[in-house]
Amino acid sequence: MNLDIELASLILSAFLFAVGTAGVLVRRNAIIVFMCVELMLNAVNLSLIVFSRSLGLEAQVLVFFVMAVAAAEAAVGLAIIIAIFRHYEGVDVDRFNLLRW
Amino acid sequence: MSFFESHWVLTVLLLLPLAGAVACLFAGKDEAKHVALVTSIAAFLLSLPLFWVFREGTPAIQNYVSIPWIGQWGIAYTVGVDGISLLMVLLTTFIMPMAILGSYSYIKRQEPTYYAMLLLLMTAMIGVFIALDMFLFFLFWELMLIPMYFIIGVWGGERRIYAAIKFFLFTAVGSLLMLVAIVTLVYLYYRQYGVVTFAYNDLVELPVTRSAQFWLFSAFALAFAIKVPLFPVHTWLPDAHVEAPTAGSVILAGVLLKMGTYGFLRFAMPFFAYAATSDVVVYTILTLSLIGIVYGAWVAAVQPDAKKLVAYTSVAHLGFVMLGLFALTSESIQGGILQMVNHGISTGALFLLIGMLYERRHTRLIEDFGGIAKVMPFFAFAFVVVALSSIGLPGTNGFVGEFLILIGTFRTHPVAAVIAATGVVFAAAYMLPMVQRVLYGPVEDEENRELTDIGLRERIVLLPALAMIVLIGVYPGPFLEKTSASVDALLQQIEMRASQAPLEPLGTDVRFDHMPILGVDED
Amino acid sequence: MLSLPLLLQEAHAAYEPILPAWILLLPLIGAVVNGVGAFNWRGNKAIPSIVGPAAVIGAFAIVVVNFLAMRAAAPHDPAIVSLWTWMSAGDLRIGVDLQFDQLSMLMLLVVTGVSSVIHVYSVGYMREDPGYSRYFAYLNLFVFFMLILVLGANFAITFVGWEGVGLCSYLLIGFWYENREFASAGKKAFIVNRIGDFGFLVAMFLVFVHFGTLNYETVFAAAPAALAYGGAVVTAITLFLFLGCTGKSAQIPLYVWLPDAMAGPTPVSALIHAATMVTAGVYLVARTSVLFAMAPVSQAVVAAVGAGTALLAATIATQQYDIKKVLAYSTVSQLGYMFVAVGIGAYTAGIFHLMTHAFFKALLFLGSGAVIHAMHHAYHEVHSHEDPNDMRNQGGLRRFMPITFATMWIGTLAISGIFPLAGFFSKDEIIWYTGAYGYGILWGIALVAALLTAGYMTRLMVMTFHGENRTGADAEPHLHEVPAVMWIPLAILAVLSIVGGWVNIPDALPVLPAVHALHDWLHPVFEPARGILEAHGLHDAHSSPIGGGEAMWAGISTVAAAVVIILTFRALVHRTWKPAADSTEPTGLAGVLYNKWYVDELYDRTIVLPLLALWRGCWRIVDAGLIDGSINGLAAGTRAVGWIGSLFQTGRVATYMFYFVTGVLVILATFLL
Amino acid sequence: MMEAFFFLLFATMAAGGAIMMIASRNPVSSLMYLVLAFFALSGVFVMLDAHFLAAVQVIVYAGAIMVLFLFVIMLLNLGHREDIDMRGHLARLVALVAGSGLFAAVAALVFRGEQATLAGEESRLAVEAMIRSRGAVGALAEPLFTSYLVPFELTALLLLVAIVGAVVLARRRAP
Repeated sequence: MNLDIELASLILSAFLFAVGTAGVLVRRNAIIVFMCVELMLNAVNLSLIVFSRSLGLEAQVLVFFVMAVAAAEAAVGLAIIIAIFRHYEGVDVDRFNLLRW
Repeated sequence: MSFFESHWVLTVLLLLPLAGAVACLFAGKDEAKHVALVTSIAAFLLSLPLFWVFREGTPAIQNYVSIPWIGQWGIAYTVGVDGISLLMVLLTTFIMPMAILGSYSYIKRQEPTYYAMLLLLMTAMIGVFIALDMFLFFLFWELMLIPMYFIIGVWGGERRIYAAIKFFLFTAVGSLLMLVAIVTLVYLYYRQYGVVTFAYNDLVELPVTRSAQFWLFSAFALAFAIKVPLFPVHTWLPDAHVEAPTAGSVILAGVLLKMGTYGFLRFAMPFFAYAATSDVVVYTILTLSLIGIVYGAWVAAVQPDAKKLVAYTSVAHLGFVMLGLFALTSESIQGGILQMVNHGISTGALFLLIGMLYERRHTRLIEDFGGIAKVMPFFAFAFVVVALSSIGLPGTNGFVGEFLILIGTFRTHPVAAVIAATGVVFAAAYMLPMVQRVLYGPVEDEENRELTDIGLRERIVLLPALAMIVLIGVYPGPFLEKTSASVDALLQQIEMRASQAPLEPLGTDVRFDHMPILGVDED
Repeated sequence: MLSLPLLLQEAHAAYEPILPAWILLLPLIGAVVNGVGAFNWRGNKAIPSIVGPAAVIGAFAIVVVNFLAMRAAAPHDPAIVSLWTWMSAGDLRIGVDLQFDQLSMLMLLVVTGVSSVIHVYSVGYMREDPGYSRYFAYLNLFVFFMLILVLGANFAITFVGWEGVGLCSYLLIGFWYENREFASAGKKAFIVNRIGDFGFLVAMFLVFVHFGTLNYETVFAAAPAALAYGGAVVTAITLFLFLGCTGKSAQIPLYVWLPDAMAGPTPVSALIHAATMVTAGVYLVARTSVLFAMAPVSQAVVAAVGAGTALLAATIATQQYDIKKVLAYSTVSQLGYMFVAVGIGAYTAGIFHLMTHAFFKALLFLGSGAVIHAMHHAYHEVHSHEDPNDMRNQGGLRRFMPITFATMWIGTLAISGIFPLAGFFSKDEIIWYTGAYGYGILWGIALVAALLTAGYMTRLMVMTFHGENRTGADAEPHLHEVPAVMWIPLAILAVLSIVGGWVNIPDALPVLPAVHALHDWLHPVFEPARGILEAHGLHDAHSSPIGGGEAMWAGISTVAAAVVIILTFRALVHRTWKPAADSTEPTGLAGVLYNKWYVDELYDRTIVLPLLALWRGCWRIVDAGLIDGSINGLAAGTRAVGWIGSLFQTGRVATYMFYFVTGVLVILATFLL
Repeated sequence: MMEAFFFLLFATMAAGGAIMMIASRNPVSSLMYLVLAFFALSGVFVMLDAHFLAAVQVIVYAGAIMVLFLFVIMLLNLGHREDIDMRGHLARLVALVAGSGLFAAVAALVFRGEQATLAGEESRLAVEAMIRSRGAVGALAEPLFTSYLVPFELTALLLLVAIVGAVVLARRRAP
C-alpha cells in the first residue's frame, strides 16, 4: 500500500478542523469551546507543516508563531473565562451575551 | 508686484485664521474671544485693500498662484480671485468680526474651542471662495462642515443634536455625489488628454459630451442646491438656524449659503454649460427658485419663532439669487451676486438682532415680545432698517439686488419674473407683522419692561451692517463694477461652451489603465 | 450736422435748475438731525421745532426761486440733473437723475408749500408728544422721498420716492405704535401699497425690455414709434402702472388702507393722506401720459375706476361718525375725480384738481386736527376716555373755535364746488370734460358724487360746529380755540382754497376773465399725449351728453351743490345725536354704509384668511409633513432595518460561530462549483 | 510500509481523540482526549520531518498549555459536573452537517489541488537539502532569527502582555 503522507496529512488536517468546528457548535462549556479552538489551530498547523515541505521553511516559522500566539491567547482567554465565571457563576456560553450592548 | 497684488495676501488670509484658531485653543477662557476678534479684524483689514487693488474691467483671475502639491495626481495649491470671488471673500471677512463680537456675551462655556471653531470655519470659507483646484476646493468644502457641525451641536439650543446631524447629513449627501462627479471629470479629462489634473482652468476647458453633462451637472447641482438651499432640500436650514448660536446663524446665512450659489456660478455652470443652459435644467431650477421665493415667504409668514421666520426668508432670498443666475442675463447674474452680498449683510444683521433679544429674554417666540420699541429704541431703529433691507425697500441694498435680478430675468423669462415679483409683496407680508408684533404694541409682559437697550458693543456690531445696507442701496456702483467683467466673460464662456458641447466623446486614445495608481509611480 | 441738435439743446437750456440737490438735501438733513435728536436729546423741543419746519421752508424757498427762473425761461424740454449712476449692469443704466419740467415744478410748489404750512402747524399740534423729535424726523424724511418721487427722471428713481413715501406713511400711521390698532393700520397700508408696487415693478420691467432704458424722456420720445397704439404691450404697461396707482392713491380695489391710515397724527393725514402722497398716482399717470394716451383700454379703466371710487367713497362718507374717517373717504372720492380727469385725457384738469384739493383738503384736515386737539385737551383735563374724533361727541364748537369754524366752512364750500372757490373751478372742469369728451355714464356718476360731497361735508360741519355741544358738561369749559401757530396755517390754506382756482378760468363763463395760466404752464408736458389723443379721435363736443354748454352746467352744478348744502343744513341742524358711548350701530342701508359696504370684511374672508390658512398648510403639511416627513421617514426606515439586523446579533458566541461556519461553507462551495 | 502504519496509527489516534474530546461529558476527560490528540499530532509532525515543531508541540502544547487548561478546570471546580453541556438534537444535527460539509469541502479541494502540485520538484529538493545540512532546528532557526527577527521579538512582547493581561483579568477584585 502506497500512502501519500502529505495528502493524508492534509485530509487529517481537514478532519480535525471539521471536528473542532462541530465541537464549537455543539458544546456550551466555554472551556471545551476553547479547547476546540485549540484543536482547529493545530489542524491548521498540520497543513502548514505539510506545505513547508514543498514551499519553504517559512511555513514552519509561521507554525512557531501560531504556537506562541496560541500560548498567549490561552493565557488571556482562560483569564477571561475565570473573570466571567466569577461574574456569572458559570461558564455556559449561552448564559452571557457580552458581545451585544 | 506688491503684496496685495500677489497670491500672498490670499495665502495669509487662509493661514491667519488658522493660526488664530490655534492661538484660541491655547488662550485662556476669557482671552480667547479677544484673540479671535483681533484675528478676524486683522483678516478683514488685510482683505480690504483687495477691493481697491483689484483691477476692474478684466475677467482675468488675479492674485493667482499655482504651486504643485501632489504632483502625480495633478493636484496643486491653486488660488486666485476674480470679481465674483472677491466679493465673497470680502463678505466673509466682513461678517466674521461681527459674528465674533456678537458672540461675546452669548457663549458662556468652552470659549476657546468655540472661537477656534469659528476661525477654522473662516479659513475653510475663504478657501472655498479662492480655491481654483477641484481637490483643494473639495477639501475646504468638506472642512467647513466640521466646525459648523460642532458649533451647532455643542453650543446650540435644545434640539441641537437633531439639527446638527440633519445639517451634516444633508450636506454630506450632496458633497459625496459632487466628489464622484469631480473624479469623473478628472478621469474624462485624462481620457481626453492623457494628463491627470484637478486644476479648474484645465477642467473647465474639457469638452464633456452632452449626455454626460446632465449626469455630472446633476451631481454638482444637488450638492450646491442643498447648500443654497433650494426647495425642496431646504428643510435642514430652519432647524440649523434655530438651534445654532447667534454667530452660527449669522455665518450660516451670511456666508455658507452663498457657497451653493457661488458653486453654481463658478463650477456647475461653466463646467457643464450645455446642461446648465438646456431648457430642462433652466426650467427646473427656475421653477424650484420660484417655489422657494413664494413658498419660503408663505411659510415664513406663519412662523411663531422669529429665528425660524428669518430662516425661511433665506429660502426666499436665495430663491431670488438662483433665479438671477439661471435667467442667464448679465443684469440678473450681477444682481444675483450682489444679492448674495446683500443677503449676507442683512440676514446676518437680523440674526444678530434676534440673538440680542434672545440673550435678554431667552425666548425667540414672537408672541413673547411686544412694545420693544418703547424700551429698546435703538434696537428698534436697527431692526426696522434691517427688516426694510430684507424686504427690499428702495434705498437699501436689498432693492438693488432684487431689482437687477427681476429686470434681468424679465428679459428672458417674463412670467418667472412676474411671479418672483409677487415675492416682493409677500416679503412685506411676513416681515412687517413680525416687526409689528415684536416692536410695537403695548409692553404687556413685565419681563419686557426691564429690558435694556443695546449697548456700545452691540451698536458697534450693528453699525457696519447698517452702513453697508444704505451704502449698497444708494451707491452700488463699485460693487457692480467688480463683477461686471467677470460676469460678462462667464456668460460668453457659457454660451460658447454650450454650443460646442460634443455629442460623442472626442476620441479615446488614452486608456484608463495607464492612469497612475498610487504607489506605481512612473518615475 | 452734428452741431444742429447740440444747438437746439443750447437754445432750450436757458433754464438751469438752481441748487437742485439742496431741494432734496435740506429735508434729508432735517430728517437726520431730528432722527439723531430722537435718540439723544429727546426732551429738547426747540431743535425739532426749528429744524423740522426750516428744512422744508428752505426747500420751498429754493423751489420758488426755481419756479420763477423756469417761468422766465419757459423751456420746452425738461432740464435733467444727473447726480450719479445708481445701477449699471449689462444693458441697464439707471442714473440718479432729477427732472425739472413744468409738471414737476408745479408738484414741487404744492408739496413743499403745503408741507411748510403743515410743518408749522405740527409744531403746535405735536408739542406735547414725547416722540416730538421722531415725528419731525419722519415728516422731513417724507418730504425728502416725496420730492424724489416728483423729481425722478426715470421710473426707478420715481419708484424710490414711491416706496419711500410708503415707508414714511407706514411709520407715521403707526407713529403711536404702542396702540396695537394703529401699528396694524400702518402695516396694512404698507402691505396694500406693496401690492400696488408690484404692478409698478412689472411695468418697469416691461418698459425696460421694450425700450432698453427707464428714462422718461427717452421712453416717451420713443414710445409712439416703438409701440403699437392700443397694443397689448402699452396696455399692459399702463395697466400695471395703474395697479401701482390704485395702491398709492387709494382707488378700488386697494383703497381700504387709507381710512385706516387716519390712525396717524392729524397733520400727517393732512400732508400725506390728503395733499401729497396719495396724489402720487395721479401724478404718475400724468407723468406717463404719453403711454396712457396710447392705450385707450387703460384710459377707460383709469376713468371708470376713478368714477367708481368717487361714488363708492362718497356714499361711505355720508355715514361715518369719525371726523377723520369722513375726510378720509372724501379724499378717496376726490382722488377718484382726479383719475377720471387723467383717464379721459384731461390731464391739466386732473393736476388742477390735485392742486386745489391739496389746499382745501389740507385745510379741512388741519381744521379737524384743531377740533380734535381741542377735544382731546378738554377730555384730558377731565380725565375722560371719550373719543375726541367722534362727531357725536362734538357739536356746537363754533362758539369755542371761531377761526377753525370759519376756515373749515371755506374748505367745505371749496370742496363742494361753490363759486368762486377753488373747488368750483377744478371740479367743474373735470365734470365738464368728462361729459364733453363723451363719457356719459361717468359724467353722471361724477355729478351725483359731487352732490354727495356737498351733503356729507355739510353733515360734518353741522355735527361738529352747529347745534348743541355734546362734549359733556364737565369737559365743555375746557374747549378753547387753538394757538396761533395752528390757526395761522389754517388761514393761509383758507386763502389758497379761495384763490387757488383762479389760475384756470374757462372761456365759457360769462363776466369772468378767461385765465389759462395753468393750461399754458403745463402745455409743454402734456402736448405729446394730447397730440396722440387728438390724432386718435378725442374731440371736445362742447356740450354735455344731454346738451347744454359749459357755463350752463357750471351754473347748474354750483346751484345744485348750494341747494344740497342748504337742505342738508336745515335737515340736520336741529337734529340731536346721542354721544358716541350711548349710540347704537346704525341699521339698514345706513348700517351698510357705516360698515363701508363690508369691503374690509369681504377682503378678510376671501383673501386674507384663506391665504393664511394656505400658508399654515404649506408649513405644517408640506414642510413639516411631506419633506421633513420623508427625510425623517428615511431615517426611521434605516433605523428599522438596523433593528431587524440587530436581531441576528444575539451576542452569543455560538450564534456567531454558526454564521461563521455557514459563511465559510458558502465560500468553499463557490470555490468548488 | 512501516511509515504508513505509523502514520495511520497517529492519524487514528488524533482523529479519535478529537472526536472523543467533543463527545465526552466530563471536561477533564475531554481535556485528556485532546492531549492524546496533540501527542498523536506531534508524531505526524515527526513523520513530516518537522522534528523541532514536534518537540515544541509536546512540550508547549500538550504539556504547558493543556496543564493550564486543567488548572482552570480544577480551579473552577468543573471536573465533576455531570450536568450535560451538550446542545440539543437540532444543534447536533447542524454541527454534524457543518462539520462533515466542511470536511468534505476541504477534502475535495485537497484532492482537486493534488494534480497541480503546489510547487515544483526543485523547491522540494531545496527544502530537503536545507534540513539535511542544517538539521531540523538549524533550518528553522535560520529564517526565524534573520528575516523574522522583528516578529519574533514582538512575540516575546506579546507573551509579556498576555501574562500581565491574564493577571489583571483573573485577579480577584477588592470588594
